[in-house]
Amino acid sequence: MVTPLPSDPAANAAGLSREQLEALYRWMRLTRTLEERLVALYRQTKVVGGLFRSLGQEACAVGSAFALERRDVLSPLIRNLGSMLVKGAEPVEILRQYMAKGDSPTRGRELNIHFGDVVDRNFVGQISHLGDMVPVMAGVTLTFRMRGEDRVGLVYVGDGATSTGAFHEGINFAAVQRCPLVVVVENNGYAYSTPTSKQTAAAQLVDKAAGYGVPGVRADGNDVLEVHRVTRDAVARARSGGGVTLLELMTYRRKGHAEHDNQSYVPPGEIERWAETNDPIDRYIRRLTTEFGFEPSALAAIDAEVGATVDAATDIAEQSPACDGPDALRGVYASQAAMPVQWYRGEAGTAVASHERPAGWGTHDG
Amino acid sequence: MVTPLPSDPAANAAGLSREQLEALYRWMRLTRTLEERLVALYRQTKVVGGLFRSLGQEACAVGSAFALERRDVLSPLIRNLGSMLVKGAEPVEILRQYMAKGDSPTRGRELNIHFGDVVDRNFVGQISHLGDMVPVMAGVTLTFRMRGEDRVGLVYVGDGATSTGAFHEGINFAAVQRCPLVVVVENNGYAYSTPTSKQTAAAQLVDKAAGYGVPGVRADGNDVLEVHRVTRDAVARARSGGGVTLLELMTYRRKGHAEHDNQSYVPPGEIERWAETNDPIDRYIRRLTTEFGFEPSALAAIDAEVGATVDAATDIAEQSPACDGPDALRGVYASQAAMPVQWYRGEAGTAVASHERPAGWGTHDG
Amino acid sequence: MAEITFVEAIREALAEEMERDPAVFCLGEDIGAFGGAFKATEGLQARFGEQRVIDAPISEAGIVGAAAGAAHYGMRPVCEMQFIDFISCAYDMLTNYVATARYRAMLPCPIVVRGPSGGYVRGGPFHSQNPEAAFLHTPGLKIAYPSTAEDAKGMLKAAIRDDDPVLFFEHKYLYRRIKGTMPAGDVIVPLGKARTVREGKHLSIVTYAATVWKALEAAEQLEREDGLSVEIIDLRTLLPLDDAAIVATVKKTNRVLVVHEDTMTGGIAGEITARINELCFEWLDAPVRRVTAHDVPLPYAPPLEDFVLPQTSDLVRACRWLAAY
Amino acid sequence: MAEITFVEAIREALAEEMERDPAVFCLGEDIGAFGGAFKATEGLQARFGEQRVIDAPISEAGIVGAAAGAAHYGMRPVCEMQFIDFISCAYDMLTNYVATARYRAMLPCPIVVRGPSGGYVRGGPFHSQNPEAAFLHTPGLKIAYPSTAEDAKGMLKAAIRDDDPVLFFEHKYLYRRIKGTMPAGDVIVPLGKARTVREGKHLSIVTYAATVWKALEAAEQLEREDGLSVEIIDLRTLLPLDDAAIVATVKKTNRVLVVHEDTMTGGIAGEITARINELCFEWLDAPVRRVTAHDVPLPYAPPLEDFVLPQTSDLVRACRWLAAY
Ligand SMILES: Cc1ncc(C[n+]2csc(CCOP(=O)(O)OP(=O)(O)O)c2C)c(N)n1
Ligand SMILES: Cc1ncc(C[n+]2csc(CCOP(=O)(O)OP(=O)(O)O)c2C)c(N)n1
Ligand SMILES: [Mg+2]
Ligand SMILES: [Mg+2]
Repeated sequence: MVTPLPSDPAANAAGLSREQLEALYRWMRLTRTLEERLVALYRQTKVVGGLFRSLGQEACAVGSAFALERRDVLSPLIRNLGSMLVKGAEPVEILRQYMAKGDSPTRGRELNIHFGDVVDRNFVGQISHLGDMVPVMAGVTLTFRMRGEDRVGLVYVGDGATSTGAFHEGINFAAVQRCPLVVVVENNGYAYSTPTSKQTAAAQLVDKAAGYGVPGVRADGNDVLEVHRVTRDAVARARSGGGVTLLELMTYRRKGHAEHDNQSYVPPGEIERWAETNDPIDRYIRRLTTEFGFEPSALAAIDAEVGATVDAATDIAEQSPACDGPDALRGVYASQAAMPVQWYRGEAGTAVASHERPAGWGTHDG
Repeated sequence: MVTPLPSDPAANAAGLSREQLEALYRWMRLTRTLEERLVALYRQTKVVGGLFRSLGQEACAVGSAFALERRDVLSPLIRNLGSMLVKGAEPVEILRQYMAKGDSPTRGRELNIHFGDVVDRNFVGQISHLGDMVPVMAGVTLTFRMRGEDRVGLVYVGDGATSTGAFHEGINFAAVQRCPLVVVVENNGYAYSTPTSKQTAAAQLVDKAAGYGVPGVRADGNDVLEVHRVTRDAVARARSGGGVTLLELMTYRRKGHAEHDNQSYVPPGEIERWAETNDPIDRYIRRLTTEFGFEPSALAAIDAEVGATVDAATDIAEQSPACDGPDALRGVYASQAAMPVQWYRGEAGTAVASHERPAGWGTHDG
Repeated sequence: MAEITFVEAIREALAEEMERDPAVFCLGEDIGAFGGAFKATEGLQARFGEQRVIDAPISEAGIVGAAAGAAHYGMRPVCEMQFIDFISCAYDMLTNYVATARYRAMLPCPIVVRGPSGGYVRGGPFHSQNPEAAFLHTPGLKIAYPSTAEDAKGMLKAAIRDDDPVLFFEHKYLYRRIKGTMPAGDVIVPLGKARTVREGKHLSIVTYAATVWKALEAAEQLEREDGLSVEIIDLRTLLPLDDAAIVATVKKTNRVLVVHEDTMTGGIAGEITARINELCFEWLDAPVRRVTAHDVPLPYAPPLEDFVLPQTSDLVRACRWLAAY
Repeated sequence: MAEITFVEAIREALAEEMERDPAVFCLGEDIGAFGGAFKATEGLQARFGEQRVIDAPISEAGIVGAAAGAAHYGMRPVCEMQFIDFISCAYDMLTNYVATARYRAMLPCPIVVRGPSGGYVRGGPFHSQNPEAAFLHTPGLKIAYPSTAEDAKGMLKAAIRDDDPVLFFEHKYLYRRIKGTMPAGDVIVPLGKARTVREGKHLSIVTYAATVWKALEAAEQLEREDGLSVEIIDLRTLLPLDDAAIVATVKKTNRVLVVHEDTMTGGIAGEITARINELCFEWLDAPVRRVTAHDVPLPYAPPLEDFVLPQTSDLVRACRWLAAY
């Protein structure tokens, strides 16, 4: 049998230890297995709202987030479930969130993977409005620069989101302020039904870098080691005061925009081609077993372990309580325990009785 | 004496006839003389609101607008008074507008040169919010493309306005749709007090072109013939279906952002240097007299003529009536002659009397 | 004539107007071959071509600005916001450029900005919004918010032909739940006119959009259980408001409940209450009361959304309160 | 203590808060060496450095978004809009990202967005706006709009220390016209509390910002000419509204005029009228009436602006109407 590599990073081409190489595989596998579990729950109508997949894009999220330290801040989008796992999000949190449980990270306020943790694990809860996270991350990283903290930020945008004004204002602001920020454009070929060619006339999205005066790098988004390498370099540049880098990761969205989307707009054969010849996990397995001397059995063991993790998390999440209506009125303002409940809730009689009137009411000529 | 050039365009380096060369001079001179007149009126407090100058930038506005046909559409900003003159705006309109007269183009609704004419002369009334005119002009030119009309559009943005989301969304939209639009970035070194280096980290604003997949050209904005040449080429490209071109015209704002601004933030000597060595009118006079055989006397005659025009326009504008208050309620909606006047205007007594009450009012127990 | 759904009524209006007037065209995200997130434009690109049904980049300000420019030069653009929540990205363009165009520069700007709005669908805070209040205080705009399939079609046709910019909100909860039979021929439902949904004599509910249907449920229950006769006014157009219709119902029943799905503070009910106060104060036998969403961003989990949004039972309780006052 | 102007009071508040708390910093266009279009931040960059007084590119959404991100990580950013009219470019960021941050994701977002607002200065439609109504219906935001130099300073300090996002509007007509004597020491004027400007018994004017001063002129004239005693309430904070103060004055005088400079339809007066109606309807001896700007974009020519905006004479006539009712 092939002798396992030593844990010395220098010891292999990727500059990663065996544990790190293994971790990258585990995160990608966990991402895919967890999303497949979500599909099952979705079919059982246990998922509330839409379901978004990153099938075939796992390497972008995992490889890039893996280049961050725990203190660094990540801003994920709907296709970046894998990056959140790498940053410490628990499968059970994601399952509870998708099932709108009362103990989900947002207590049922927000959908799918719209949640974060800026206290410990450092990833920011996204909003739906595309592009808005870029200025926000400019501000997060401006803070680190101002306070002289050795921390960087990474924000994802899709090919479609590069068309938004918010993306433009945010990356320009960060570039001028030399914020320690990595902007990852995850180019998966489509924005909902719109191909990238209708989103921009640019030959490649990385061509935008020069216009912001930042270095731009385009990489194969389905090669997790390549993704990790270019992100690691960009993170190092940011950490050393080099400011913003724009990365364009080339990948492909194999599922619809959301689970309901039948992808009627996709040219025949395109999806199948990517699935057969360019699946990031298949490609990584080949490299692990050929270049890095991993035993297929070792990977199979990880798959089993991941499956067990997801099973366990699902059991727990399914037990979670539903949300409690009145909790909806809590947490709008820091200063206020809860919003007052509307006047007509409760008994009409009491409401009438409790309505204030002048002493002389009834005789009083209003 | 030097024999005058024939009117044959081919006959000189600029590819312009003597009449055209003369016209360029006249427009620049008229721009400067008119603005100087406005300064005089401003000092006499006859101008209502701020006064914006284009001193030292006249070549950008005049040279670029001169490349348009009457049917083409121009979108000027506050520094582009000269371009509006070229497109047919009358000095008296500008004077009335600045003096908030009742017969000004906007009937006193808008300030300075915020007015337009989309029926005949084809320039669009700008709003203050920077960047917004770019999407608007994308739509104007999209229309021409859709209807197969042989018309193009030209929109100006300042160096500062390139930071706005609206600029980004507008030029990207126009580029993808291959709209016949020329986007002119007039880089005068400052956005109010902010130098271009704090507006963008890009080496040059024209570097943004590649990010939108459009050709970009940078030119000397104080050489009116150079400005005209690059704009003419961009207009030709647009007219022949080549889509958007991004032009960056390098110039310098010699006056403050507005008349009140003392330019304390400008490095000593900078303004003087530009005034002495790089005034667009001085430079053009040199070329006209040396390269194109114009007599100084011929130019002096134009100056006198321009002075007389501005004097006459000022006399007329000063006679113009002030605005009439109630007219303010007209023209918000197409369907409505005027907004109703507020209830309390007019006599209190009548207002009370005219207030409707139930028949039994007074006894009625409300 | 066969019944069609609310969203089909929207599609019919678009198709008929594009057929009638070559200046009408559609602009939005994923509205072309895909037919839009809710299929409102399905089939239109195949029928009218890529030039008249344009897939735009993700740029709401760009889309609305481009529509304005086209409108200045004789076109009649209809913009789709994929969800109306994203109209906030075009807020500057709509309130500053579009709404003022005619007034400040005599620029014609006949555009329609339409899209799916509203909650009761577990859409969460960014796919459930009711933005009408944000635009109510912008002179120059018109705001339409129909509750029936017939009105959806007739009012959208009116909006497209209107010479002023119109925001046209389509409640996504109604898209497939509500059906209607379209009148034959080219029928317009004029903007600015409210509709009496139900005659009544004891009290009035003034509302619009999805809550019109909750008002109907409440009215029927109150008729059955309390013998109360409730009148329901569907405002249909929110800017301009139909003061005459509001005043008429107040003078008739002397008790008014204003209902909307949007949050209370700063919601449109405030404006309506003020107008009632100004125009027919002396006819009021009880204070004008409001039933609305609670003042929180709309949460997504079913128990939370149900708690925050006005329900039929809330209308019933509020009406009993008014009747007992 | 010497008197200082309204804008100097703003500057003092910024300087004192930056002095007190290193997490406070300013972000905006031309606010650095130049000190801002109205000199509100003059001298601050020289004193606190380029890191804490940052000249931003022209990107209001970028500025507000960056402030939010900084606030998540412990900073207390104060954003300047060069004119408050440009806050519309950050409308999406404010209403969708900032306002919901705490609720949807437990994200602290203590930012202040401040800037010169309001008319009476010949600024035209894009340099005179009053945007409060556009944000009133956004749960999660607070809105402050002071009328005196003392309140400007004390409330801005309160806003900067507030754990929620605060929109802070500074009326540019008051910047140099209004002076005040600042109390010694670190004095906070809490948000959410109205101020009784003038006691009265015959009727009440409820208003805020620049029109507080017109109300005072009107009250004095009415006292002189009609012997009317007019009470004036300065709301100071518009979100949350001080219901208790509003109700108290209604119960005292039974006649209320709500006044604001913003346009009428969809303006804040509607919400106030609705609340009065709900909370103390039976105390009203006359309908609540509104004096506001006419519903048009604010024109720039003096005769037009004067006609559109509420003037002291309008308040006088409206008060006489209410008194005579
Ligand atoms: C400002 C804005 N406009 C529209 C939408 C609706 N929308 C949600 S996802 C999406 C497509 C996004 O495409 P892309 O940025 O390429 O990301 P991907 O889904 O491919 O990962 C659109 C248009 C939105 N969320 N925000
Ligand atoms: C969206 C927006 N933000 C802020 C302003 C205020 N403002 C008016 S002009 C100006 C500077 C513009 O600089 P630039 O674009 O370079 O044009 P220039 O004045 O140099 O011609 C600023 C910040 C504005 N008009 N619009
Ligand atoms: Mg994509
Ligand atoms: Mg400039």
